[in-house]
Amino acid sequence: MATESAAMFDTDELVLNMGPQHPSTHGVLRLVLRLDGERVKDVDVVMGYVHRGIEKLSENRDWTQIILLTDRMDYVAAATNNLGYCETVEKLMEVEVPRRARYIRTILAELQRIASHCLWLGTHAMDIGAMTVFLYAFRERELILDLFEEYCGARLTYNSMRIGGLPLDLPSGWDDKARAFCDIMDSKVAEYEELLTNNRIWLERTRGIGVISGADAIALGLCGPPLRGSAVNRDVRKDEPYAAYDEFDFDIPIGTRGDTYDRYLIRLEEFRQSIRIIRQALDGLPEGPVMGKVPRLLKPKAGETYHAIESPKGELGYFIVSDGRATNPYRFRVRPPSFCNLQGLRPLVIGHLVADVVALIGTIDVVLGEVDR
Amino acid sequence: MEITPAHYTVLSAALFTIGVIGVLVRRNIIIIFMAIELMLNAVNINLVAHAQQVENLVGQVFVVFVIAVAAAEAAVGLGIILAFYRNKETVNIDEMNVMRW
Amino acid sequence: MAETIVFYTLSVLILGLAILVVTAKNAVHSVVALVMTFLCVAALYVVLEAEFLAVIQILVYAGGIVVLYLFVVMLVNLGRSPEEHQDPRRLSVFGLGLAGAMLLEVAGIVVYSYNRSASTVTAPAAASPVQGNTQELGWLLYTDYLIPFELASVLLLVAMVGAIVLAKRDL
Amino acid sequence: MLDTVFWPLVKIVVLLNAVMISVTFMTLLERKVIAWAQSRLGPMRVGPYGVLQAFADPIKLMTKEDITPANADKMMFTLAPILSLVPAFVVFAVIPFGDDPLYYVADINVGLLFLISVTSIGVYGIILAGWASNSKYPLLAGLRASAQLISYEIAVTMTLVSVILTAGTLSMVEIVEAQRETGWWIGFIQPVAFVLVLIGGLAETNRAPFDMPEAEQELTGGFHTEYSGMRFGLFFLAEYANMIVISAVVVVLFWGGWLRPFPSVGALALLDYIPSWIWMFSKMFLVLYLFIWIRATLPRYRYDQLMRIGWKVLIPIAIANVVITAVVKVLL
Repeated sequence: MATESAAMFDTDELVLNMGPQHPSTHGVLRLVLRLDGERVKDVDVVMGYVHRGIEKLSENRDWTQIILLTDRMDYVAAATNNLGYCETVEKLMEVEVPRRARYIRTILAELQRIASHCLWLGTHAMDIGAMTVFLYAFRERELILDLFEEYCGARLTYNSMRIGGLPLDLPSGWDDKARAFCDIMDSKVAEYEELLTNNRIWLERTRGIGVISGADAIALGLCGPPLRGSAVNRDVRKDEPYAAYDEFDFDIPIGTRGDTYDRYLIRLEEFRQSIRIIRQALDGLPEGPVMGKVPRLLKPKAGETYHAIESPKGELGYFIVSDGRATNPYRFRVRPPSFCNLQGLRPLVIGHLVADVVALIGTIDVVLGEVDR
Repeated sequence: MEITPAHYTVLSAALFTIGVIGVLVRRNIIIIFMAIELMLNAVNINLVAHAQQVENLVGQVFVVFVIAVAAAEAAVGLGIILAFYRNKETVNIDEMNVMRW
Repeated sequence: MAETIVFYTLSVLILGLAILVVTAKNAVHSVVALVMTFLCVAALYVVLEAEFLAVIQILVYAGGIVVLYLFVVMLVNLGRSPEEHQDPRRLSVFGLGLAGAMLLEVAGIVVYSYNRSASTVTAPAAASPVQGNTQELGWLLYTDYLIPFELASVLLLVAMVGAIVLAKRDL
Repeated sequence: MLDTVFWPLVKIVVLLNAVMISVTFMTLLERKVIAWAQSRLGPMRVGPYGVLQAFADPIKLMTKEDITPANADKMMFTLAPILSLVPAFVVFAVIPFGDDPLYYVADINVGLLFLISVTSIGVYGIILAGWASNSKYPLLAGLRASAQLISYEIAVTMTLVSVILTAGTLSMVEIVEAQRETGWWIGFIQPVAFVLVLIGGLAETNRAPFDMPEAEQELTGGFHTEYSGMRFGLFFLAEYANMIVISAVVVVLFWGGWLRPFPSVGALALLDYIPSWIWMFSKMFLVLYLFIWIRATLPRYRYDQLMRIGWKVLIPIAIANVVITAVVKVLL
């Protein structure tokens, strides 16, 4: 009784439920925080609120139908999801994708990266209280969505790729619009930097917050900008090139301290590198078909394969098993970067203040649709 | 009817008595502290009223000191209450019957 | 006339709220009643031409000390009311009686002395070279009462240090 | 009777209504200015350029259901918005909006102290709202708010001491008169104090970048999370009224109140034909615009950083400023 009442009367610990309807958990993440004053002593990350069973559903769809399910995982970066899935199946079936299709895929994936980072920057800055950046970033994201709409008709769930290539060629004049967008984006990135990079409050809120060492980051299985922020040089685009990345010049930004500010700088630099890639791809866009030779009825031979791409959030991997008889996968499994990065939240958050929790959820850039699938 | 210092003295006495009742009857130490503040205020009313009557501001000077002492008392007293509460999980004056724990 | 109305209104408010302070079940209600009491006392000071004290009363008492009380009441989040545990040796009725007796005594003295006092005591204020309530008060504080004033500041410093030492968990 | 009761009452009624209306338009101004800063239009639907939005919002708030949570402390829950609103409105009594007694309700000899002390009562509304809601986010916000307001009150009051030393009076009207006599706005004599009061004012009115007690992204709206309808509206009314008070204080203390720029330069005497209250209001507008601008630009400080700035930066500077002012005053 004595110990029980001691626990009951412990004035120092406050259990705070953050989410699933909290405005800063980027969807429906729930954190059960144990607070000492405002300092986080422990946190339970509860997820699964938007679990739709995409992996299981996929085992009952035929190979092409799955593409539109992948749209719904990371719903703010649908094109990279499509790309990862299509390339995995192509690898399984050993299909050759035409060079023009690979170029266009790269352009779409990089545009998607900019769009996703715009959303991240806006919400991250909003979480820390800079609301103007949010609207600026969404203004530019709108331009990308317009480009996608012109290409495939959809603004969010694109369903923009097919196994063996692309469903559509670029509309005429699209490449000029994309070039114009690159020019706009260049100046806008400078604008974001002006608002945040040297802002004292921004520095105080992000520098030294959520520091994680390279070794810890690897141990936790982090990927993407959170991993590179901790000075680990790992980017699937360089290490295991896919699409047409081996034909372009670009740099992978690496952080030094592994804090929130470094991860912010890395993503801002990725804006620039993405623009660089898009420009090169647009200039060198080869002529030719956009669809490879693919049978009408897809039925890969029995076997399994894993293929990863660098999505805006990190390493997005697909593991697919085909039994060679059915027109659907035998096993379909996704390695979502948001899910893996979310595992790093607990060590990042402990010891920080409540206000930092929202900043740290922002810095690892999770999309709950992808975490829960 | 004119208001004389006697009126203020009676008001002050009544307020002081309420404070005394609070101290003697309540068992929540925080409320006892508040009752003490009431008593201090009762005294202040008296001082100010008579300072006005004798047209000498010394009474008001005293009130300034009383307020300063009250602030000091509140700070230390509440600090003690908090420290006590951390150890015994109670603010009941009847349970504060040892000088150490 | 106006002063009479104001005095009686304020007196009723002060006493009513003071009773609320000592009788309220919930400590937070007590604190709020206490704030109101102090504000009414401040209004009484204005009636007594002590504007500076009225403002100090609000600033220090209502705006400072009572916030501290509220803070502590909120921190000391009680699972059970302290009134549940009663010391059998405690004589509350006796205390009540004692307080009543004291009120009677004070009232008796006041009435007695009021009936007697014809001596209009006017110890003329030490001639201060300044005019106005605030200025005169300041003058007194910094001339005749300079040492008590400085001592009060030392007292406050000591209290500050003491409060920090007490409240800090691991020093 | 007419002079002591009737006219002051009329003035009070007019002033309260003016404050209410200016607060509603203040919300519109804020939305518009922030919208322009963010390259959008802001409210455009109600009336031409959305000007009637100022009335649509209060009407919406008044007609909404007023919910009291089941486990809230009903009395305190109702009292809290009132407690935060009343002080915000009371202090308007001592603010002089023009050179004529017509433009202010009262000129009391401890005006500035009165203003500081009454605004310090406003903290009860916030703490009690947080406590009475019986919910964790509002409670955290209430604790934050009380700590924040008390700390910054000390800093601001300390700073005002140096202003009082410079002006030599506590009366708001006489502070302006003192600036007319010297011909210098105190803002030029006390630039440090000006900046400190501006920062402290932002913190005391819970404005960005110090809007910890109501940070939407951290505490889901803070102390007024559980409030709805007009009781929520009262909190907003109080917040914006407080902003207007702070702007008026800054103008009176540092920008010469109703005086024209460079009151001692005879060549600008032409400007005296502009009524004094226009000067006052246009200066207040500038300060309010500055507040909104800051909100549109800056991220939010963290709670511990805020406290650190208050205690380790503002208060020491304020004290140093008081000492320097006193020394200079004695030497001159």
